[in-house]
Amino acid sequence: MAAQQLLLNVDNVSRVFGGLKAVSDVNMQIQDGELVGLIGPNGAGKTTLFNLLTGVYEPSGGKIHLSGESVGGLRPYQITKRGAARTFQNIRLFGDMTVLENVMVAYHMHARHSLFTSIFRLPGHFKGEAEMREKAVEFLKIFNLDGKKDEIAKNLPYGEQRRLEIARALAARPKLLLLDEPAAGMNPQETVDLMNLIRWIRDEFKITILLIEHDMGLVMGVCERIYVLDHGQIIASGTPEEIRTNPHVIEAYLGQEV
Amino acid sequence: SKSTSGGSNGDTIKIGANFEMTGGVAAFGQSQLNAIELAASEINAAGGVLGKQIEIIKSDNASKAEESTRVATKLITQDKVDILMGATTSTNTLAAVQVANDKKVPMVSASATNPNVTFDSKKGKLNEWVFRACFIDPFQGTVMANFSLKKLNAKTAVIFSDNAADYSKGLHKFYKEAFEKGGGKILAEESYQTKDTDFNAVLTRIKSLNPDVIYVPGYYEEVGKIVKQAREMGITVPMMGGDGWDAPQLVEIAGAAALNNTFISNHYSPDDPDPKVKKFVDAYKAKYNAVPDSMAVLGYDGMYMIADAIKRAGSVDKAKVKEALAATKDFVGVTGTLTLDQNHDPVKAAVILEHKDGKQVFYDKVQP
Amino acid sequence: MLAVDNINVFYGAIHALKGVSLDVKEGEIVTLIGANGAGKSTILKTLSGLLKPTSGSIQFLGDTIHGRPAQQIVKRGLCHCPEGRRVFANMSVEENLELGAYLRKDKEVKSDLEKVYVKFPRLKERQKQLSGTLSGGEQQMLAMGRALMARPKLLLLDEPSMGLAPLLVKEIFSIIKEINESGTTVLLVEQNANMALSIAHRAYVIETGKIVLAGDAKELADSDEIKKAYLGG
Amino acid sequence: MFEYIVQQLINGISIGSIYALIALGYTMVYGIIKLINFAHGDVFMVGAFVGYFAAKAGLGLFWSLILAMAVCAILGVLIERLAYRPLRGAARIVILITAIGVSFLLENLGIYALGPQAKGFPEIVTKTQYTLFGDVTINSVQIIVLAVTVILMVLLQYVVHKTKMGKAMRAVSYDMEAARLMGINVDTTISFTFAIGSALAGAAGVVFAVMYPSVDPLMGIIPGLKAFVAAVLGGIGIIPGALVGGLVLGIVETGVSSAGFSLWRDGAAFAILILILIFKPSGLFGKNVREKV
Amino acid sequence: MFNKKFFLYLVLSLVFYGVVQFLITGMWLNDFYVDTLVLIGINIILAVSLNLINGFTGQFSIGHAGFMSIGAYVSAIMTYNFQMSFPVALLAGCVAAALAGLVIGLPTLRLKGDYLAIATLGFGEIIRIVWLNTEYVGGASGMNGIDKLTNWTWTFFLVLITILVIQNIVKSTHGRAMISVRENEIAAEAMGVNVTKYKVYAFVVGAFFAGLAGGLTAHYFYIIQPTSFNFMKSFEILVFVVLGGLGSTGGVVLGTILLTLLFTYLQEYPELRMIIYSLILIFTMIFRPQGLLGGFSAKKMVKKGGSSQDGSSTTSA
Ligand SMILES: Nc1ncnc2c1ncn2[C@@H]1O[C@H](COP(=O)(O)OP(=O)(O)OP(=O)(O)O)[C@@H](O)[C@H]1O
Ligand SMILES: Nc1ncnc2c1ncn2[C@@H]1O[C@H](COP(=O)(O)OP(=O)(O)OP(=O)(O)O)[C@@H](O)[C@H]1O
Ligand SMILES: [Mg+2]
Ligand SMILES: [Mg+2]
Repeated sequence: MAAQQLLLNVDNVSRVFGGLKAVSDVNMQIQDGELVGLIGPNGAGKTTLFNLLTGVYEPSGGKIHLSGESVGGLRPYQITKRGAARTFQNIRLFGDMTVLENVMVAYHMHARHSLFTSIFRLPGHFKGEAEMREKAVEFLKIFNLDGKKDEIAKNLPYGEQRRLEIARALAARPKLLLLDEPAAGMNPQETVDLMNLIRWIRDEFKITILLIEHDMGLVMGVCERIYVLDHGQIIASGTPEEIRTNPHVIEAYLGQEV
Repeated sequence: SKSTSGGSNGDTIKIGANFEMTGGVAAFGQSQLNAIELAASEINAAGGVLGKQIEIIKSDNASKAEESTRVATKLITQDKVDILMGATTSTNTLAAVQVANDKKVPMVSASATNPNVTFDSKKGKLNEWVFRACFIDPFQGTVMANFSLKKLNAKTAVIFSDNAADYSKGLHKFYKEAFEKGGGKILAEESYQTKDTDFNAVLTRIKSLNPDVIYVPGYYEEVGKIVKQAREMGITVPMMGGDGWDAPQLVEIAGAAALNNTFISNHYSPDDPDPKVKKFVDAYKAKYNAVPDSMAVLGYDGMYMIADAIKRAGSVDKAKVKEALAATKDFVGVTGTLTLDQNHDPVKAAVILEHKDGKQVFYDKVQP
Repeated sequence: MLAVDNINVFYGAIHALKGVSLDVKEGEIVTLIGANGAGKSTILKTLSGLLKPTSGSIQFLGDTIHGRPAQQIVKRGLCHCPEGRRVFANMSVEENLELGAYLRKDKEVKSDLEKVYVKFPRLKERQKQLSGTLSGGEQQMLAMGRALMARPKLLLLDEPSMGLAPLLVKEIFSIIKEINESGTTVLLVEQNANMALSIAHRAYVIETGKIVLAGDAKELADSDEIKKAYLGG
Repeated sequence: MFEYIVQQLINGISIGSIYALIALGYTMVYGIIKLINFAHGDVFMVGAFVGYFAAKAGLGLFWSLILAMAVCAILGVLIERLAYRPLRGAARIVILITAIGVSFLLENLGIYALGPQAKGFPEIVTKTQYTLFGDVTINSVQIIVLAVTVILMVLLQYVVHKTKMGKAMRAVSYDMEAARLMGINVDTTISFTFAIGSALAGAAGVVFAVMYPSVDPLMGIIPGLKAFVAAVLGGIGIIPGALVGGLVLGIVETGVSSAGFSLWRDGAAFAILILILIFKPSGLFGKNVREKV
Repeated sequence: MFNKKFFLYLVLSLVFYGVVQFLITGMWLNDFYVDTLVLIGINIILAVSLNLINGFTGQFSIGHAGFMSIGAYVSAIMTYNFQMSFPVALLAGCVAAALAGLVIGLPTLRLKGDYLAIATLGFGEIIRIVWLNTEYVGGASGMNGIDKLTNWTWTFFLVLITILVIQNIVKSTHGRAMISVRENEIAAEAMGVNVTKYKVYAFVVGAFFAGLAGGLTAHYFYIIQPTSFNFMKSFEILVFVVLGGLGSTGGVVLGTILLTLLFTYLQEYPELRMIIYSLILIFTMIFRPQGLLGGFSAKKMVKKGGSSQDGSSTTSA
């Protein structure tokens, strides 16, 4: 993994809620193409860190750079345009839209036809829409959801909703994909399938993935590197092996045997 | 609904009634409609007009101008009425004026006081098919301005009018013109909006200006509260208004004591011993269990004015009825003797009434 | 203690439970396992009166409870800790716990509150925080604490370990065991089937609205079929 | 000038406390079931009419108030049962439309049964005018209204935040299903909320009619709207917010009028509302709780 | 959109236009029916455009009457005071209304749900009060004597254009972006949708067509006055939308037609009119809460032959 570029640089980032320092002076560097895990006890600040990375919250201090560009103060959609897409801990699909439409929305920012073109149904509109539809269907195929493309998203079973959320995030064509507890609510078998899927996505799309997960099987199974957050601070980082045996991590997070 | 006031099913004269039966000014519409139905049933009981019974076809304009246009169109094209009546307020009437003109159907508004109803000031043209039974804003406003200058010896006045009512703004304007022309000084022009209830802020302001008189051309519901609140805060100067004050509820709302030292211009005095007035007031009371307000009495006169015109026309032919209406002369109604001028506006006397312990007392009569 | 006989439940036109029968005996931990969307949560919702079965019967402590409103069922000692925590986000942690004891009129509510705080020290720390701003794990603890405040005879737990850190998962399961040992019967729905089977006495396996297997928890955990389908092995 | 300002301030507080009184019921219902109960202003109107008939029948202020509150409480519960309960779980805008329907229904039943004309309200309280200093006066009804409003606000705040029923109400407001699982009878709780909210509207109706002595079937529209504005201004759903919102609205309106801009009074009130919302998107007292992502 | 079905609809509507025009020319349809048709058309424009804001973008706006009044007054001033031609006047009204949509859209975007609703209501009322206090446009009495330039032909084609434009927006990636804002603002933004921009688009386009409806109204009913555009008017439009089915153009058109006809028909029963109307409103909402051609996903659910809502409340089948 030489000659790689720094994709995400989190520099001393903090976030305060009232008196609570949910994220405090976090430093994190992720190279292009890595598959990194973020773990930590409940309430450690993992989701908050994701929210900072994606512009949902503004940092109280520190800087975040994506591909060398500062993303501080940008709105979430602007950050997505710069190449970071995410899923949510509590699923946030567009419930009343079809599966296909959910994915097409993510493709929206790549659309080249303007509102004007669409209103007057100029040729650009048809070309653009057809292209988007094609691309979206392709994505659904990858996730084995193409059979359900016309279903209303909220009617899908939970596991498929999770998959759809990942598909949607991928359709935004990110350089960095952020997954917040993708395996939550899945049984062990489903988790194994998801693990394979994540690995495959990384290889297929050549993207960088940062994921939060409490399922150690998954984290240790796919991540190349892991950060451990506790009380808003990074308490350890390293390979799964290092983390598994780190006494701080065991004490704060893993518990005795894993 | 097609309610037949006389019960005749032979040849009838159809009067299309375009009124505010619901919505913001339903109180006016229903009051006037009541009196119109009363008049129609009296006429029918007396054998009708030209041997024909009068049939009133009611339609609700919901106190909205667009609806009023539609209702007028419907009454003319669907119900094929011979004559239109309504609406009560100037705006709702104006909305129907064009329809009557275009379709060449005579229309009588009993209470719309805006000059434009009969005379289109922009085009400088008479609205040929439209007539009214009430005097118009300039007359009433002028009467009270002269009254305050001459009888009350006022040098200064404040006007407090309803900014959302055309009627009120009309009186406001003409009072101001006449008062200033007569050498008086308007200290302030304040306004409220229909359905307001609390006037303390403006009244406190008016009090601090200390005018000789206060002119409040509005409708009784707000006026009652204004007078009450003014007296409560110690404003004792004379207060004046127009026929909008004339309703039995005014005393209930303002209280008899508060109304002392207030004056209004009106079409008639319900306490007038004149048998014609008494007959109307009694009949209305018997039928609706309420004292008629000015909307009612104007509607009543309007209906009789139409009957009178048809009689003179000798037929219900629309053009003939129109001619006859235009030629109305010395028609004796409850509100006095009325002659239409070249603008289709009545020339008739106004009375000035004073409130004394909750009673309207005749004060003066002003000829135009 | 609880006997469910042949119940059918629909969501509109969707037939979610197809003739489900099961029973829970006093003092047991019984677990329900099954894939996503199999109908596990639906069973619990039906038991606690949030859903009404179209046919079949549910007996709890000798009373018929199906078709009764939820509050009457809670009063009889059946308490449901729902999927997804469902804490009252606009209320403080303590108020949430007090609501758990809503139907109780005895004097021990206060001391039970202290007991919950002992079990979940994190909640004590966040006593006055609005529960909506708690992290996922904190909320799960709160939801369980809240259910305990009702002093249930039968506690229905829907995926209590979802989204929890490994340390807490272990803790939660040991708390479940503790709760059970102190006399509360537990019906547990879990995705984490390994863990669930390890603490349960008996288990049911549910697939698309039907019970397909039932038996002793240890035996099921050893069955190859189950291992392949649910245990990721 | 100083006297003038003080007098106007008293005027503003006086009208503001009426807005606040109506807004209390509004905010309470909203706080629990997140419904903008547009029929609230019309329940207020019914309360005023009950007071009118009671007063005509010779009852004094106290019994007229009690009667109006009782009738309105029952009416509120009935409306909830018949019109809103079948829509539990439907989109909120749908219930809003139903509320508008109920509002039209009450208004027009009123017109149908009682006629559209305003009726004078009998004088059941004798107003005494007190002079504070100089020309500044305040009357007994103004004092009573303010006192009643403040007392009711404190009482409501206590009920919602300190009693068991209040806790149940807040639980229902956040998550009905979870509330059921706590053993809370959701239907009873909501009925209770409507009963209290409507009784407050009824009380406000009588007080209003005493202060501005006339009643008519459409009298609830404008005060209803103003109270809604007051509730939003203070942070809808927040009980002390209703009081503050009402007072702010009253004082702003009075201020604009007293400065000689009476034509712009309502416009200014709305402009202030919008300005406040732009800087405090959930009203003066509303906590701007952002959805946790 | 430009498929077979589209052309079928287009031909059908042109045939409808032709038949009606023929009947009008032949005097088989009297003015009252024409009135009703025009009114239905105006209401459709209002409802369909409000649906873009409320139904598709999910922004709770109840200030539509304000935009409408801008279109009405501006276009009336154009023809009445400046003798402009009708189409130019209409366009001026639309543009002015759209500008107001921009002005109102921008600052209020921070607001959500009921707070947005009251702010838009407030803006609508402020606009009304401005007209009320502007003597140039007649103050309380409004402008009267406006030429009757609107007719069946104008109305029909403008309705057609409105529906086409709105549908063209909705059935495109821009429409999906708006719908995604309605569905989940946070997720929409995370997927790269500029939420603010699309809210403003919705307000501007919605206001533009509300202005169009205002212009048509002004030139059909001779008179416009501020009270015609108060918040009750906004509610009236909202009722069309919700009753027809939020987020369903077909439903909204159908709902508007039925309600307008109902209201016209009820003129026969003036005393009971509003009572019947409000009862119908309440019952429709209770029995079809998703609207006549129901809520967001109802169409698709009907196709599937099942319905699956309210798992949240106690239900049984
Ligand atoms: N909007 C907010 N307001 C106040 N406190 C907050 C807010 N968001 C998060 N917190 C607090 O910040 C801390 C970190 O929360 P966060 O959601 O990031 O945890 P987490 O690591 O994702 O936990 P979990 O694994 O349980 O999801 C928690 O204590 C939480 O209560
Ligand atoms: N409110 C609802 N409306 C319609 N269908 C529903 C609803 N809730 C659940 N279902 C359907 O009923 C079936 C059973 O769902 P249930 O929630 O009971 O599954 P589960 O076993 O608890 O799954 P999970 O592990 O995902 O929680 C699923 O097919 C689901 O899609
Ligand atoms: Mg998290
Ligand atoms: Mg479940």
